[in-house]
Amino acid sequence: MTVISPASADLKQLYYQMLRIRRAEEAIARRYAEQQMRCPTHLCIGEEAIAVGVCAHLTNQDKVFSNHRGHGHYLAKGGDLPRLLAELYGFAEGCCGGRGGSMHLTDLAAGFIASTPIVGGTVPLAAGYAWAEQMKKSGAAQGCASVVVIFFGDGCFEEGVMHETMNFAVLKQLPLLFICENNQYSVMTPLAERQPKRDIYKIAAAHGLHAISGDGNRVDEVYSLAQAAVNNARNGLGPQFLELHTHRWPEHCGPNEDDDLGYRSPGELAEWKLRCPLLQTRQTLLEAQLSDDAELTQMETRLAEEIEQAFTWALQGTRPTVDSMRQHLYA
Amino acid sequence: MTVISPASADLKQLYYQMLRIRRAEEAIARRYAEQQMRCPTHLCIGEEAIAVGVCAHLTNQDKVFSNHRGHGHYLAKGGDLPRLLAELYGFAEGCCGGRGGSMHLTDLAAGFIASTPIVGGTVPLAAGYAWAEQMKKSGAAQGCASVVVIFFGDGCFEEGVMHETMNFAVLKQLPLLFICENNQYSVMTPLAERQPKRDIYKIAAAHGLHAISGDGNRVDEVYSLAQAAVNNARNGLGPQFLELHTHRWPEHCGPNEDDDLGYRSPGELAEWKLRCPLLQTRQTLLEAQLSDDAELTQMETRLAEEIEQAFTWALQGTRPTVDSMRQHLYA
Amino acid sequence: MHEVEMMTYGEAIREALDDALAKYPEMLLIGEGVPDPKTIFATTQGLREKYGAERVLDMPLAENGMTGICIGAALAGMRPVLVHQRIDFALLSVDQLVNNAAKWHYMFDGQQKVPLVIRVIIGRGWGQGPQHSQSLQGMFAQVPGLKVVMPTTAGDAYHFMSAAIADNNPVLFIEHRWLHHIMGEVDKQTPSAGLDGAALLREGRDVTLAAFSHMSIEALKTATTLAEHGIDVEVLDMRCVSSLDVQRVAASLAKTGGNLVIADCAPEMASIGHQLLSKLVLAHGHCLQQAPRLIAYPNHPVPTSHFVANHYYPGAEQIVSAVLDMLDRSELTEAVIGALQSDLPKDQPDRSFVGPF
Amino acid sequence: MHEVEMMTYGEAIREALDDALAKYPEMLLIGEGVPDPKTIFATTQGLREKYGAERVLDMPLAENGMTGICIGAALAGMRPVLVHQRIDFALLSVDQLVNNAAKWHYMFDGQQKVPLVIRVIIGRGWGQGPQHSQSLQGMFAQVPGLKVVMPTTAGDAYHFMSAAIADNNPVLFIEHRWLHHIMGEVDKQTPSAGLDGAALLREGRDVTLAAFSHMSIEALKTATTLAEHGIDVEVLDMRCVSSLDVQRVAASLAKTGGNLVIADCAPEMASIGHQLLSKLVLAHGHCLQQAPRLIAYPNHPVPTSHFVANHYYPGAEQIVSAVLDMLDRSELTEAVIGALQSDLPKDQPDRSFVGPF
Ligand SMILES: Cc1ncc(C[n+]2csc(CCOP(=O)(O)OP(=O)(O)O)c2C)c(N)n1
Ligand SMILES: Cc1ncc(C[n+]2csc(CCOP(=O)(O)OP(=O)(O)O)c2C)c(N)n1
Ligand SMILES: [Mg+2]
Ligand SMILES: [Mg+2]
Repeated sequence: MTVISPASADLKQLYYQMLRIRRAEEAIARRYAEQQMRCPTHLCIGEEAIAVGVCAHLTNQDKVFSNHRGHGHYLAKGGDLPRLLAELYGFAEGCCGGRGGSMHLTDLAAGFIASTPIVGGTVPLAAGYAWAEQMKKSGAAQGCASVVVIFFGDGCFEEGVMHETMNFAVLKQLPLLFICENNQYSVMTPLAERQPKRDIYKIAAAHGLHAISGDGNRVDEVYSLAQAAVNNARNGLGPQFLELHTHRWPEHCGPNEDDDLGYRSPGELAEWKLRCPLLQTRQTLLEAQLSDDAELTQMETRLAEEIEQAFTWALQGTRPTVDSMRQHLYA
Repeated sequence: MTVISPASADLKQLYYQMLRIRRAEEAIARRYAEQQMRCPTHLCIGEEAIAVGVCAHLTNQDKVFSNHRGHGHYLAKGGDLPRLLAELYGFAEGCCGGRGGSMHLTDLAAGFIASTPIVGGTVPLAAGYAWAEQMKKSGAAQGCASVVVIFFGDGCFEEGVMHETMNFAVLKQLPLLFICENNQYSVMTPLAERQPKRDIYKIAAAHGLHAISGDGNRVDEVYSLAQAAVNNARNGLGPQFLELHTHRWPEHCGPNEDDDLGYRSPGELAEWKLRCPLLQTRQTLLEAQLSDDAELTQMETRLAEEIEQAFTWALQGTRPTVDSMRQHLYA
Repeated sequence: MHEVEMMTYGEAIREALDDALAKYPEMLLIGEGVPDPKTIFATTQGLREKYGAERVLDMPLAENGMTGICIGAALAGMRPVLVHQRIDFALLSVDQLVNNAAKWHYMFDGQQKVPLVIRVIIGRGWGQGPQHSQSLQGMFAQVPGLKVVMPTTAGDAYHFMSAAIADNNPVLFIEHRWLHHIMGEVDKQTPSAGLDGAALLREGRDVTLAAFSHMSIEALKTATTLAEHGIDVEVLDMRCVSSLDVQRVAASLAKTGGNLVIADCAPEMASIGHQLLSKLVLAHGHCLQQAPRLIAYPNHPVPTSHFVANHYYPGAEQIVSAVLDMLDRSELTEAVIGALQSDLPKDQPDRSFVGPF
Repeated sequence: MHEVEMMTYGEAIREALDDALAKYPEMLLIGEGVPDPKTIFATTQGLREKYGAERVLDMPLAENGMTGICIGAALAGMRPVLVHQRIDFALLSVDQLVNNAAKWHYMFDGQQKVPLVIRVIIGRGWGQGPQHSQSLQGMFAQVPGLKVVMPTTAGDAYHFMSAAIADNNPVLFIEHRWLHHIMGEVDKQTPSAGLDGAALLREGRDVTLAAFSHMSIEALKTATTLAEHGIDVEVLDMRCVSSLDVQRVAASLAKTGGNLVIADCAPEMASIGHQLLSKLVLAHGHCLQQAPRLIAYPNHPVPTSHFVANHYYPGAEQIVSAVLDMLDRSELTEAVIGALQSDLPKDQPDRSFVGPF
């Protein structure tokens, strides 16, 4: 397929967003060792292009649902960084009041509805949300004003609820984007132990979704695939499915590398690192003279400051009280 | 596709098997009004060709799993008729000791493992059974000696467990046949309210199954599609999927007609009745002079006697005792 | 002046749905068979015609996914009412009910809410068998964040359904199929009791009978017959199973001298009656005069055969025996049970209820 | 002569799996992560290498389907052991567990059987949060046909796992993550106790402490410290939750004068402790000296934040308070609790247990 490249300014912006996620997660990984972020944390380092390339097309009216590996989706959708960090520390100022930790994020103002860690759990919720949006808008002349995006992994695709949700989404022609982040692993289990050799997106296509696959490590490709998909969904053409190939660098859960465990093929991680989404984009930016070392350094400085400030703010958080723990069982 | 017709003798046998199911179910429907078969009963009148055309290729070593609409599958697989009837009456001599009624059938000697009424409930069980058979046989030179068949409806295909089971079946290349009886209704709800316009079997194909669709009301077509599928499964070519189009004549549950309820399109049932699997086969038999009126009448007589005797035997059944009710909670 | 209407339990549910659809434009009514010609035992009759196919609709056979979809719609501001013709089918959706619906408001710190009603029917009778007639109130009543009610009277059916739809939390609304045809008074104007508290179905001095759902009907039958023998039973309908009204039972016991019989329509090991009794003992140690009784089903699945299924279900007779035994009046048992005898097969709630259903 | 080995609870499980794989050629060990480098907290370590990838294997993320597939394999003569790293994931498979596995033998009149073990782990600690640290023993223990055990000691872990695999029925084997590292004696030669009965962990005269799973460890801690103050607590481990050993508790109460404290690791409304207490009262009306106590978690999900999660979980301190209050010795509470104090963060069972996990 022809890849319509993002405009130059856009590409720089995409790079910046990816870099922001990368640096934020690196900082989280660094500080995780202090044993103060006491919750399971799944980093998306190496996979930033997907969240960024997709969310670039979303407005505040559009909604995102996510999974256990949600930091990137949250940040790309405009979720508040300091409140994410406060959440990791378990403070009352966290985006979830400290109740959720890394695996339960929300920022309603940004349109990031929720991430939760039961694999597949948010998939039908996203469809239900899209259905409600569609009903609210029904009668509108030009398809749907807002679209909903659900991010999930290749492992999640094995859950029956995927199939149930795709069927309903196509039946109702929902303004919904399914974004499958295929990083070939579910925890440490490779795809070949879980799924036969065939394409995930083709199952979605057989369900009647507009489905396509692409390189999830090229933000320009993700950007243009997502652009078409978001436009389709917005214009009432029904649910869209992107299968994007990528690779997670750190361990499944936690701040460390784990290539020594030997569950990845030898050289696999190293090869994927060469295909780093940031590296590739930086090369393009420099080669096409869309940016230069000075500007890139400036970006780093700006981000380092933002992240440092975010941590400072987060670490000043207050402990939720024991009394508060009892609140909000019922609305 | 080219339809390899069954040999003449086979066709007559197929007709006889279909007729047997038809007459047995008609007799059940007649007697149901007496209010002595006190259990929900789903008849398969109009759909007999599928059970018969598929089971014609199965040996006693092959296994069948079925659903709420299981009489035809049970009889076609060689299940005991008198014990089916005793089961409907709730007698201890029933194939399930009276514990299951119409919706829970079993005849282990015949290789009919089980039918149960939670839609989708038996689908993964069939795969698990096939997996076990495959493991037992592993090391055998020529694929699998025995195959497992799961019968289910178009409604069942909507359940997530279908997707989970297909994935595993392809992953392990199980000797398993998925037979989808697409009668376009789930209870009284037409397909269009439940699924988008796309082919069921193509979703199975996208999963990596050998999948094909056909006319479920032509027993010769079912026979030849099933022959290929059973051979494939037996020869280790992995799971097979047949989507067979058909139509149920009586009400969803119960002995009566219900065309007056108006949930079928006008004329829909009448049209399907013209495509009666028995009628079509009888025509072929007569036109090709494979049989004649005398022989057909003889079949009727023989079946009427068999069914009458089966009812007589069943009605002499004994009531399960209250004490017996407590048995067999644990093995 | 209040207008009190007589209607069946099933009609009361239909009325409540109708009124709520009129009141809440964001309400949806969805489920397998909701708009089909049989309209969930006539409880959704006419509603599609009145409110349109967008709001009153059928659904694919996908209980877990559709529950999640309804949760998502609820998060976006809708009020879905999801119907399962058998409570057994809700077992396919425990993931979404327990992991998401029940926890969502809490785990997102009160920022989001899930106004969702799940209507489920206990399908006793006519050979429904092991997989189509389970009683699962005990299982669902122990999930923090999920409200579980099982109203017994037509009046409560109306008001509880109305309150459940108005509620901003997930509510599991459990109907017993044998209640559907029973007539009762519905006073729409009386403000809904909310989703709390036991109901006093009959006052009495001698024994406290705390009963659940259809067993409350059996308890009332018992009480009426026992009254003819001078025995005065108080019947409490424990309609809110996830917030048992222990206080009310204790108050009753203070009057009846600590004689307690609990009657639940569930296997003993699955009975929420255990929780009731335990809470009572924990909170009111010395409220019991003598060993209480729990009347419940045997601890195995319901066999299909009506010959034995009829013996599976305890009813008024077992309640009578327990009450009389407790009062040391067992000499009356035969006479009272004789008076309760009916020639109706035990797999039908009334004559109009014939197979198949 | 018996050889008694010391090993951790987790090692005992690994041993039992290893021995069973050797004994039953039809046994399968399957689950997400079973053969991965972390091998389910090392409980499946080396087993794939020893018994091959056909019998020791990973699986797709499809809890309900895979449970059904294991049931089907069991029907065909295999003995699958299916592992979920968190009990929460088993909620996706309630349909297959309850509608099929638990009922199959019964509903097919004893003609077929389902020898299936489901191993599940309660995942307390390190911010596992609302969806990854539920305690669901009460929910599963009320399903007729499903055996549910939650052994506490290494010895029971070994023998119960062995017995569960040998059993021809579905068995839910519940592990608490905080038991895995605890050492205990395993005497393989002593014939397995089967899957029945409470275990006497400590004899005593003053109070009966009936505890579940990890709470039995807390109970033992309490008992040891209280003993120093002359208070003699009997600790019963109620390890078989679907067949509570009420008799054993009653016998203990006869000795301790009817002083009962129950300690469960579950929210109060989900506690199987209610069933224990209720059964006791139903069967042995007057066995209680005074109002018993139930120590359980609060009725809401576990928040992730360790600042509050630490206060969510009751432990030895709450048990001490209850025991002393019951014995009218509250003046000792401060001293005893002081002695129990540890500086270990409450979201870690021991120092070696650090995040993430
Ligand atoms: C229902 C359920 N089963 C299992 C798990 C344990 N688990 C957490 S993340 C994960 C892997 C999911 O893989 P994938 O969807 O590919 O996402 P990835 O982690 O690769 O981004 C698993 C198995 C879970 N959280 N929920
Ligand atoms: C899980 C579940 N949901 C709903 C039902 C109620 N039900 C029984 S049969 C049936 C229709 C199934 O349709 P299909 O699979 O097409 O089979 P058919 O009846 O058409 O042969 C339904 C919805 C059920 N038994 N189980
Ligand atoms: Mg993955
Ligand atoms: Mg159908």
